[in-house]
Amino acid sequence: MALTKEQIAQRIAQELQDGYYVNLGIGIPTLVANYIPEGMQVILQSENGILGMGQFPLPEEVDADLINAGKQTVTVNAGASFFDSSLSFAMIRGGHVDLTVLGAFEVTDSGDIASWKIPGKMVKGMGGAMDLVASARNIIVAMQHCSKDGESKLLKKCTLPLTGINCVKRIVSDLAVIEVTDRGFKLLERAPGVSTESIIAATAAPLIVEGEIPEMNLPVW
Amino acid sequence: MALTKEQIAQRIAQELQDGYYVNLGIGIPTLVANYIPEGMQVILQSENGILGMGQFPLPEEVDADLINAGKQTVTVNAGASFFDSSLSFAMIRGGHVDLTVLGAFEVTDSGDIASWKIPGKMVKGMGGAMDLVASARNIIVAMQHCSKDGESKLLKKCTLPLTGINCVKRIVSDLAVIEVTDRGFKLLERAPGVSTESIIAATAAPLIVEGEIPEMNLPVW
Amino acid sequence: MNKVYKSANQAIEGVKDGMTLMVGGFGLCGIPENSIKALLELGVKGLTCISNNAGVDDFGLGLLLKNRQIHKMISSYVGENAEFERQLLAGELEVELIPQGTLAERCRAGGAGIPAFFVPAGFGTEVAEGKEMRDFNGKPHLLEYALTADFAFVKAWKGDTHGNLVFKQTANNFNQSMAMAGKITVAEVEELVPAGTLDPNYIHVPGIFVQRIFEGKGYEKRIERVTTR
Amino acid sequence: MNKVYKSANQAIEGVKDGMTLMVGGFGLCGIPENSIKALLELGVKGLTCISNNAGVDDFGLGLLLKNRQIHKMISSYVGENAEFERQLLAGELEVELIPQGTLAERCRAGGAGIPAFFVPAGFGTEVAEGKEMRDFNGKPHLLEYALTADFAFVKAWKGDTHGNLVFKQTANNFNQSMAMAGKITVAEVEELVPAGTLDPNYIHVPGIFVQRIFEGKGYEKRIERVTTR
Repeated sequence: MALTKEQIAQRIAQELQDGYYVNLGIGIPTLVANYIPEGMQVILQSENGILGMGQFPLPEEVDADLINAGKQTVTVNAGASFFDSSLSFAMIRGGHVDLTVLGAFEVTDSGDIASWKIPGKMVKGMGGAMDLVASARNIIVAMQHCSKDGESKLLKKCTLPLTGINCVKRIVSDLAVIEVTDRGFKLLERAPGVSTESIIAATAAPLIVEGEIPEMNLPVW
Repeated sequence: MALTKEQIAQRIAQELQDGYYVNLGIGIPTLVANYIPEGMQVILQSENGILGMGQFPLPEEVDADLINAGKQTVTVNAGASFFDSSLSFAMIRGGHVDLTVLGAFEVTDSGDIASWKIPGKMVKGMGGAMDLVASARNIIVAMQHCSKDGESKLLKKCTLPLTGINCVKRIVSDLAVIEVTDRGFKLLERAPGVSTESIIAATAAPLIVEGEIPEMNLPVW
Repeated sequence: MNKVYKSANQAIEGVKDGMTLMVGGFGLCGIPENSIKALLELGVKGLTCISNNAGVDDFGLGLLLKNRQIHKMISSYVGENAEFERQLLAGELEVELIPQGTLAERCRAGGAGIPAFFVPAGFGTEVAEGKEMRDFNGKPHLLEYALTADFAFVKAWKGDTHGNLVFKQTANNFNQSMAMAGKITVAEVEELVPAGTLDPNYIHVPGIFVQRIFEGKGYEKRIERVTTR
Repeated sequence: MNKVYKSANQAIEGVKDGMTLMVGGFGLCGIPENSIKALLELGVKGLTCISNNAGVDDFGLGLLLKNRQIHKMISSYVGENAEFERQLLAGELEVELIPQGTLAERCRAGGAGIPAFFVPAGFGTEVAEGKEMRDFNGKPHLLEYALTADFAFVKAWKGDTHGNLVFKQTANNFNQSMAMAGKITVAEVEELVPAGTLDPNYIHVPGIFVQRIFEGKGYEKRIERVTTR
């Protein structure tokens, strides 16, 4: 069965390591924060100027001067710091962030990503996404494998304006975990109960399948 | 009579204006701080990271963590701020400092300055001087007109390695106030009792002398 | 030396049609509410506004957009403002979209006397069109130019009579780098204190970058997405 | 996550002959006294040191110079250190002199992922030799490249277990930009406190830039020129 958004976040959380500095984009990536393994210290960066972002506030804690990059009210943990945008992106551009997780409209098997504009229809703007994908040491894309119309979003070539090229390292979709290798997409894991064949069918670009593909190891919940 | 170092500083202080942000170099320029006119607010920048530098400390106030660019212990005035070197030079390079006063070995009539190195003999290093002269909106050089051997230091061309070119706007020496114009050195004022002829003789580059040259207006002290 | 102004209306004096303005803030967080309202009252038109966002439809820079005072926006993000997106898609508004980190750094560079610098962001995308490219350490970079503005409008938590500014939490965002880049920087603060009150070790924007300062009134501090647990 | 080390000797582990080190401080103000002594004891040789000065003859980096552990200095100012000047003039030491502001900005750029940028400082002087030049707004500029280091040694007043640093007065100087530029940044602090103790609004160096931190001992804090009124 295809993963829920929460399960995608849960699977991505398995990529975290103790001491990681992580930037989580808007949407599914934000949910990753809920699944940081017990006892592991992961420090969340929010590009509007926070290191050490915490959980959402209690209603009485809400503060207009304390928001995240998604403009949601947040809190901070002990050891946090606030800083201006130029320093925030110095961290990002300088490669100090260990892992970036973000959403996408489309991803290609050479690691290109499109995420900020649908010509003639919708322009959100790139915000910090172009800076993040151009400089992050490790980039995981959290996305639905296919559009609502059933079109694959994992392509040979993006149809939408690009956010960055040759940058995505790994994709965690509702159907699979896929690595972007020099040879293209490589299937690493299947969502529980989803067949390799159906993943191949849902992937518009060629998919390297080597040996038996294990199911994701997600805790029952 | 030739001015003392204190008098040179005193004359330079007449160039100050209320609200000016000023960077004073090591040596005579440092003395300018002693002659800021009563009631005028001038804010001193020290390139190691101070805005609002005050007078030297009382013996009991001496603090190893509070020094100026000349490595002397100092104090700060109300409204001061401390910052790192990159921000300090952002102020300087960005043209936010209104006036820079510094010393020199040699100055030319096109505004070139040499101040940091005597090949084979002495290397102090440029420190912040190259940054200052390349970006300051207004640069006044405080210097002795001639070397101890009687050689003029106001030249057509520097003999020593340059600190910057086309940058010096005005020179206040022990003998004269000289402006660097598009046409070269122009004599503005004479030290009290020093003749125009002797200034011309002490200046190796051509000196424009137009009309009667007034004596500097220095308070008796 | 007197940098203190009594009101927003006085502090924005000199803003004229066609000028380029920087406006601090991220979303509605840390925006110069008082200055924006004064600009609305002044009615200046044909403005180029450099601001990460354009507020929302009925607050922040959105007010000036709605009132058609803005000719061009230089921003990184349009989302959250339907009127902004509408004017953009309809071609009624000139918009230059810039990666957020590049935008912040271009402002800082404008204040720091660095006319241009190389960054990797945007390579291979439409942001790179017409830009000079160069490889460093085997990786392609774009040459980006400094931004400056006729006026920079910023908002701080506290400020003193010398123009020193201190921000609270994430309300700093673009205010610090934009304060550096204005030919005239106008800072509005929630609390204006005498020089000497703020700890000199913890000043976010030293006064040398601020030409005018005033204590703002009636801050609404709207929140775009109140989210609680 | 554990960034806390017990001693300077442990914190400098991994420094090897021929490495490039950044060392914070201006003159003797804000220098990492403990780390320098540990480097002296370790005896690593052939070092390239990026530091605004080289201490004095018998303190700070002067100790490593005297002990011939330094192959090359990248600095802005030699004055105040007779041994430094002697080795330089005798050609025993390779020295690259860089304008002070350019040096600071090159360190910041190294930490900020900006491989190169243009500045006016040094145009027309020997500093410009061999450098790419370009005019901006009618003024000539030089292209300067980012600096990074295998290790950056910095000294702060207070630091916490997450590596957040706070400086006192002018003891910041180069420490902040160098902390950003080290592949491994080692911070020594006068007082090490638990995470959550320092006010998050007033952190000079966020912990993301600091890989190792320890509480230093026996700070001498020598003053080069005690000047009183």
